[in-house]
Amino acid sequence: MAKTALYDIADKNLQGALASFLQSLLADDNISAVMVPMRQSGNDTVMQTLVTDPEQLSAADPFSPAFPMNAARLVSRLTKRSPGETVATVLRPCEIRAHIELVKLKQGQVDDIIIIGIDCPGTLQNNDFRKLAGKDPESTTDRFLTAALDGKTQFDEAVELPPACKICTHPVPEGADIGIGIFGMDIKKQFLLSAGTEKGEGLLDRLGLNVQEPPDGREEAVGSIVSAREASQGEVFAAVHEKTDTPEKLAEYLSGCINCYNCRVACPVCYCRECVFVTDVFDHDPFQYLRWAKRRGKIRMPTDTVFYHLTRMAHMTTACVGCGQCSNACPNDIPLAELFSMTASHTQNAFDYEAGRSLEEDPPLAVFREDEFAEVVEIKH
Amino acid sequence: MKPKIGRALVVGGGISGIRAALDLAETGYPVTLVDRAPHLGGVLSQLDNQFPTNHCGMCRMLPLVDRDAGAQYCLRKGLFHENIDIRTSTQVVGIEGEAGNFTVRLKRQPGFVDPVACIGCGRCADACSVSVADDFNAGLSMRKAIYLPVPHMLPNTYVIDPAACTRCGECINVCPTGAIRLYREGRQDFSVLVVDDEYTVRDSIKEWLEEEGFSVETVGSGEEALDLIKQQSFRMMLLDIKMPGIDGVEVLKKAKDLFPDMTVVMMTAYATVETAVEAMKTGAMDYLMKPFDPEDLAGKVIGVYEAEEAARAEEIEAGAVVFCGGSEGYDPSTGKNTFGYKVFSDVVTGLEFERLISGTGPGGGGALLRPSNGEPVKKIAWIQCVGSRDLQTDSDYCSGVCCMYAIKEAMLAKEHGPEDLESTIFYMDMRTVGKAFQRFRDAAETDQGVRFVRGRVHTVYQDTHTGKLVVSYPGEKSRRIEEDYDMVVLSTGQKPSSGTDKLAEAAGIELNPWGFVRGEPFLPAKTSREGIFCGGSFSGPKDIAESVISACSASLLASATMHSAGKGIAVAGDDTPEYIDVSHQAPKVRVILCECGGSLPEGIDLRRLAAGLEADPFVESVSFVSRICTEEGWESLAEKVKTKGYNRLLVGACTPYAYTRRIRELGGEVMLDPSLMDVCDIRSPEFAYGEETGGDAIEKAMRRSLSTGISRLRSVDPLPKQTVPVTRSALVVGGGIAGMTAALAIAEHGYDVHLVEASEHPGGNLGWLHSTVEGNDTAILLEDTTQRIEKHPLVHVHTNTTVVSAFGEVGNFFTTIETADSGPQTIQHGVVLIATGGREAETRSYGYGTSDAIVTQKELEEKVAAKAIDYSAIESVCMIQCVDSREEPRNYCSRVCCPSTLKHILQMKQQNPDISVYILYRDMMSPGFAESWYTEARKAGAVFIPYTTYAKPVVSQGEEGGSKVVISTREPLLDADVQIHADLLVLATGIVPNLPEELAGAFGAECDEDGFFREAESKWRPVDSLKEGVFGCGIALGPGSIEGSVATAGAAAQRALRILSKNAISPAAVTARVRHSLCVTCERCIAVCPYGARSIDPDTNRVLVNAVMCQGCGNCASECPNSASVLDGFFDGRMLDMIDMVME
Amino acid sequence: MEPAVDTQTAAPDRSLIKKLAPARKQLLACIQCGTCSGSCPNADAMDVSPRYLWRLLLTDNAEEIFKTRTFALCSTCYTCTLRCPRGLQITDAMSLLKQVAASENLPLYKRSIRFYQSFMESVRRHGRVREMEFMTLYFMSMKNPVIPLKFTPLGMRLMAKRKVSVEIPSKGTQKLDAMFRKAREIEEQS
Amino acid sequence: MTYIYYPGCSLEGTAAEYSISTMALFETLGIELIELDDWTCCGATAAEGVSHLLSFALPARNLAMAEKMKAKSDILVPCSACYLNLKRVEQGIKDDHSLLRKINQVLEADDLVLKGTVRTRHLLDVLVNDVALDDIASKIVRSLEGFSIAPYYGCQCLRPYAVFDDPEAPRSMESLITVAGASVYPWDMGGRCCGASLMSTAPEAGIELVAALLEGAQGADAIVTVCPMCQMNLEAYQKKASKQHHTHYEVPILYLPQLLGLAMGLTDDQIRLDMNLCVPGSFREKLANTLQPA
Repeated sequence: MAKTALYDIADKNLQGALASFLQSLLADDNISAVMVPMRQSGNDTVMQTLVTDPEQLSAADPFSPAFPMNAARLVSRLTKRSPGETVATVLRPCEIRAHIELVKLKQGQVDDIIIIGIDCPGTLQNNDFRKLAGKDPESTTDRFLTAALDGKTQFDEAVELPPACKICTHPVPEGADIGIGIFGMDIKKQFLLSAGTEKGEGLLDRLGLNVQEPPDGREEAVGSIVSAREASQGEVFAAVHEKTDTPEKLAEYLSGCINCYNCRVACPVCYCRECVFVTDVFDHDPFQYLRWAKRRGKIRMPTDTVFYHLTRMAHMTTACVGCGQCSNACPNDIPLAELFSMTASHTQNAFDYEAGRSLEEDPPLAVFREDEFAEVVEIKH
Repeated sequence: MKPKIGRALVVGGGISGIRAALDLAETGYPVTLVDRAPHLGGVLSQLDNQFPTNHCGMCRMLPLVDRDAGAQYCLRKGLFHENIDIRTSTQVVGIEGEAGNFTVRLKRQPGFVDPVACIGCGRCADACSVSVADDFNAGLSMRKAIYLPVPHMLPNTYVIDPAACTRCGECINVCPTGAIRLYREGRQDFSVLVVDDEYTVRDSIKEWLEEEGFSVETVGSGEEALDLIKQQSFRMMLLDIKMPGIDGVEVLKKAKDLFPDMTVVMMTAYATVETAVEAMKTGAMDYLMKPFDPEDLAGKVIGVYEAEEAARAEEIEAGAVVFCGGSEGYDPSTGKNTFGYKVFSDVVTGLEFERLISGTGPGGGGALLRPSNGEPVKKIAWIQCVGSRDLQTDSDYCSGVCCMYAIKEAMLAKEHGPEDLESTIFYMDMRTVGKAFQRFRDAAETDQGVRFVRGRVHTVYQDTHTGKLVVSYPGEKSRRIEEDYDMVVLSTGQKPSSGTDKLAEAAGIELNPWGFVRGEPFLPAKTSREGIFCGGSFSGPKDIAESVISACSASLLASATMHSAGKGIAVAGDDTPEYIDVSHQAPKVRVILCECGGSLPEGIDLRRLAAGLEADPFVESVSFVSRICTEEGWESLAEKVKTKGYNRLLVGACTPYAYTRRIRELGGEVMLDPSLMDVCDIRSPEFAYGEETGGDAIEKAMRRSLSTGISRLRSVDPLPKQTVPVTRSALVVGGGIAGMTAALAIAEHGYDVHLVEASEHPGGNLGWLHSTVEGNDTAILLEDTTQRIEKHPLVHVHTNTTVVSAFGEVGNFFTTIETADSGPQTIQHGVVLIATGGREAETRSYGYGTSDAIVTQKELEEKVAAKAIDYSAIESVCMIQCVDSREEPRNYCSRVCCPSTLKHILQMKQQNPDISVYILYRDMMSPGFAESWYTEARKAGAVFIPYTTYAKPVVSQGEEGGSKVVISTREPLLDADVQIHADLLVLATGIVPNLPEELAGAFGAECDEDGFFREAESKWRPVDSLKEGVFGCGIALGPGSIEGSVATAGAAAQRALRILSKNAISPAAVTARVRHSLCVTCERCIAVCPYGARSIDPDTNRVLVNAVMCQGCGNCASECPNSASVLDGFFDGRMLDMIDMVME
Repeated sequence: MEPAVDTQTAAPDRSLIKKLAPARKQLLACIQCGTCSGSCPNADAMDVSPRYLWRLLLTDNAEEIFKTRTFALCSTCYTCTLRCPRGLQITDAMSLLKQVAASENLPLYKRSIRFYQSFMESVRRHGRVREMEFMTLYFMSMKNPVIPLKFTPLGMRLMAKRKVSVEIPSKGTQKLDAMFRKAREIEEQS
Repeated sequence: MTYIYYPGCSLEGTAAEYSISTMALFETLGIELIELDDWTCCGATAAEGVSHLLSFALPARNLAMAEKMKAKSDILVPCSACYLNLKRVEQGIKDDHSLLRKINQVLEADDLVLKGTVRTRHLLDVLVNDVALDDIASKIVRSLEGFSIAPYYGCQCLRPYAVFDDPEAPRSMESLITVAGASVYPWDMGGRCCGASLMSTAPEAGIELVAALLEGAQGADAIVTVCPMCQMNLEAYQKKASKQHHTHYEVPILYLPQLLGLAMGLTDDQIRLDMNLCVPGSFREKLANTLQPA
């Protein structure tokens, strides 16, 4: 059983309590900076911010439903080479898991960071977040949390959780050094701190917090969230499968694609420096387009769109953590997150692998096992 | 590469012959490889699965350095190397001259099908009306009289089985290239005399032979026969042995005196078989056993006729000869056949079993079905030692391979049969003598549920009611148990290859008592004749790994012979032709198409095809040659490429792999990089036309193939390759017999060798060993070897020295060694051989240390040598085998202990015949000819009692004050406890390796789980590490005998010489590289590279590729998501282009 | 449990072991494979199998050997000899055991010994065997009134075919007596 | 051709029909058989059990007698047990001079000396290897077509000395059966032991072996054999074997000369089928129906 502590919330002010918790981290001798989502001054956006001045942390808003990008890419930037100092990073479960994938791909490491994970009730797509914020951006987080913790997925007439979050079965930060728990908690009174690693336990000890068991209802609360999401995951996958189970249907599903590659930019685990689709390989000769058109009588422009998505599936569905940023980034609202999550669940199941689960598990395509996929290579064992 | 002066002849194209030929070819010698069969591959062409992977893997023997010298093609399909000249259907009939200067006479068997003209279309076989049992499928399926000897061989040309062919001529009519010719016309001139006192016999023979077109005379007595041959000339005589008056043997003698060239075949009944065999010594070619059927008889006569017609002996010069004639499977129907082989169709040999489950086998599907009724096999048994360890079949030796293949087959049976298949192996001793063998066996038992039953099965019969095979064997208390099986597999052993005696006579080499070629003591690859060597199972039963090792070691000796005869010195310099640089030119492809002598199917318009191709802006021109496969055709092609105006060449023909070497030569002539030249298949039977048939479809497929070829050539980027210079010296770590042997072998080829030995003197375990079970004196070997080491100017011995650190790669290693007195020193070398050996394992088992009467084998050996043990004063000795061995954690057989035990028994019994000797063993491991010493030890009166790991012997002190120890064990045959009061208890503790993990790691090699050198592949690359340039030999590789160590040392030296014989190694055309601008150093390419050719440079943070080590497999390129890692010649763009062309 | 074989105390009867030496020598190269036991048509009727018997022989268990009737059941069909992978003269070894049993006059083998002796007695007397006479001799020597009854039906059938005639044992001509005596003389010397 | 004929004790008694038919057969073939003067018992299997030396000396006496008649001759033996005993001496003295010496010491008592010049030949060996098949064929007057005959060789003419046939899978009788017009009954038990020597000492075991053979020959019209022990054993214990196996075995066991004699049209007196213990009515009927002139 992981070591847990309860953090008291003064004046029913969750954000204030979180800020003071984060300040206490900055006060720790080992921690030089905290990276946390913060309300940006001058507008209502919330963005990850690297903070060294404890005073600035009052604007920290880790539970904001804003999710402009998957922060794993930022952590990778901080840790690709050792910064020499330790940073505490506040991350959602899907961000942590994406980072673990990047570490396996040598795009970062975990030695120089403390991962503070949060229970994630879900996020909103950029437009929806702005809608929900509306005229009262100050209370967005409170309004969101109140409804979300009540099990709601609809927040306003036109605002609901995106499919990626509705089907996410990882609401609790499993790989974090310290998790901040709000499921099954009275967030007017206390949030839960649980150490998931030795590093986290050491930190809890240094912070001088009383070790306390989580309240009885927590486990049940988490369980019911997960089972609800599993149920909707099944429905969504079935629906997507129906829509994409032939090459023609798949092409139709992706027909809105314009090769903007926003999805791959937004994808936390698409880690190539330069995607093969922007290299000379796809820089076709002009006569080539005409040749194709001649052969079939017509050719959709831009070309290579389905090929692009298939390639991306081949390259990254074993690492996909289902964060939904691909859908968030798509200018033409192609429901990519559902498609990629479904494919990922197949590829990962096939290798008995789960993206982000453990640093100990090597990426499936980097491992050769003689006895796997016997049915593919037609060897019976 | 410039050929050296000496040519090597390799006889036999099985696995050993291929290995030897490749070794010599890779070292730079031109090689002539002959095989009497119409194809290469030997028995392995019939075996699909090899343990321990249960796959094939033969391709792992392909050249790894200078890969482009050979085609990278499945070795079971064909061997293509520019230094190897292959002659099939050819036999050696004589060798004259001496080592370094042999003249070898080769005789080619008649070929009725011209292999050059045959395009393998198969129309002949369709037309042939004869159907006979197919040898390839061990007689389990049928084939035509004109057939493909191995269905998957390339190039695959048809051959005619003269014994089965009726000479109807149908095949000649349908052959599109006129490749078939028969000799029927000449048969009238071939006169045969039939001599038999029984009218019915001679008359029917006359009738049969006249039907075949021969002219036949008959006489009824020897007297008449002798009269007639003086009046009339006969080419052949069929002669009955038992006749009133002058009998056959007398006639034979007289006839041979008069006409020595006349072929005589004796005819005999069972009672006079021995006489017939005797008659063969007098000059009869063969004998036929009565009653015979017309086909056998006609086949024999036709065979003689055709051999005489077509055999033309040809002479070639060879510096050295390597015989790899292989062995033959024992035929159980020849002996007493108590297993009902060929009587019950569900009784098969191991080979037949493998054919049954093969995808190319008689069933085709590979499911395990009963031949008798096609039902699935649910219960199957293997019977071991059929034709092995059996004096009744003249085999007082162990075939060494059957135990492992039976286990493998039992596991394969599980794959090919139903889930709940029950399999049983009946054995005497499971001889799991190799490194990983015991674990393989254990896995078969525990994971796969294979049942192992100790007991020799003597009879298999069929239950007439159920059709099941009944196997009876001695069970508990030796009671007979009978069990029903659906199939019984006979694990047939190895016998000397037929004709070994004749070949040995022709070559002037001696055979051993078992009919195999006799090897020199400690050097089995060396025959009794200087300059002639022997690899593989020609010198005794061997498995694949042993065959490969012995072939390597034989090729080393051949190389040394040629070298010392002054024929190996030509140094391969920088002889790569200066190709024209075309990198800045726009691609211009010249296309030349073969018209196949006008035999293309109807509806194909080559001109139309050419016009279509010429529309491509990258095509320079399209022209035609009538038949490229003929010499004229090739010359015409060579003429067409002489005119300038192009920078890429595409040839459309059949069997592209066959042209690899010629294309390279052509490239040298016109100074065009061969990578800019390609041959495209538009004709072979393998060439896929698609589902449609008819000229249109074929023409379309041809266009597709050619367009693909054009786009492939178009995007070839002929970048110059960096060669890797080679430091032409070797480091040998370990100065035991293996290290010394390897060092000498390399030095004798003219290269510097540093021999590093940790102790004060070289010699290793030979320091305490005194003799072998064969009675060979190890002291002489040690003294001889150390003297040669000391005297050789190129061997630099560093004693009291250890390796401190090392880095580098093939061609250039830098190793720091430290000598006790003189401090560190860094040596640069091109290759490294690890020969760190092993030592006797220590033990605390069986009361060791509690009594002076308990000693290890080594202590016994030393005490005997020091005369500290007097056998005459000893009443009783007990020996325990497998102490702490063959069970976890040391779960391997140490190989040497059982032969040592046999040696000790014979020594004791010789000195004191009354001494009682008890050996407690699990499985006596005396593979090969060592079996005969096991027989001797038993004859000497030693009592062998088996024990199991579940009930090990217990050792206790004897009576108070007495010097005896008491060993209690269970005697399983009597099912009773036994107490042995022994004056001496000898423990066989086995061998542990001396190889520190760090030492192996320093050179980039690895240790296996038991601490031995991890070989790249246990069967096909048994002395290499995965990292090129690092080799293991001797006990460092695994436990083995002195002979084994010498053989692996030779093999490792040979592997090293491939590299040392070059100034520089040039990488192959196809290797991988990294486009650093795209690379994010995720290092997945490093993880997936099977050859360790990739590393990350910590300074620049870049992924580096060693082009020489890279084998161009493409794993890295397919792993890399954004093609930062690419395989030259396989860029994404090019591949997409080609796919596009194929899809057109 | 007492060990069945103890190299210290086994086989007190050294003389018996000595007599067995020729048989033991025949079997030294035995590899205990069991082919003999499996090939033997009579193995099922034997109390221990031939392999077991040879194991007893090779471990010097003379007493145990003569507790079994295995060798007495050997019908000298030579199948084991034919099949033995070591080429051992197994049938000869069986005969050697029969001879030792006979010379020791071991009661267990009374039936076979008497049978053979009766047969030889008939030969000694007449030079040829007179079947009825020797059977009568045999039955008399067995002193078992039941045995002859078992053979009566066959005897009756044979007599009906006039293949055998009823004869009372008589002192006869002692035809081969000289040879028999000479043989015994020579064998006793060696 | 002339052979010295050694009938052996059985052929004087229980196997008289074997001797009678053998002599008739050879007479028909024009081959002379001269009975060995004053022949004595070969020792059978009993001598070995009583005296090792006598087991050699008894057959040796007969060889010595034959040498006395004609130094270089072939001695024809129809009985397999006699054949083996005689053969054993012939082979044994080849390279064991001490054995020969001992044998001669014993023979001295009967004023005989053995040199080892005669050859022991089994009846079957002679028929197959000395007599031309053509000659036999020429004497066949009644084809036994329709008869399926199981050739049974027994042990001792095959083992341990493989002189004229394969000891595991004998086939030498087959050409003789076919030349008589009959077909060869396909079975693989021709060389199996019939257990004759167990009949007096361990009858239950012996009956088992007999039963196995009779079971195997179900479907054959007759078993043909060349050994008097086998013949008697197989025919005399058919009832007992039937009882032990709860079935009914009834198959005639013919001697090879009897079979050939039938095909050669020899008289009842020359064949003496009446002396066989088991000739079922059905067999006789079939004989009567199929014995047409060839």
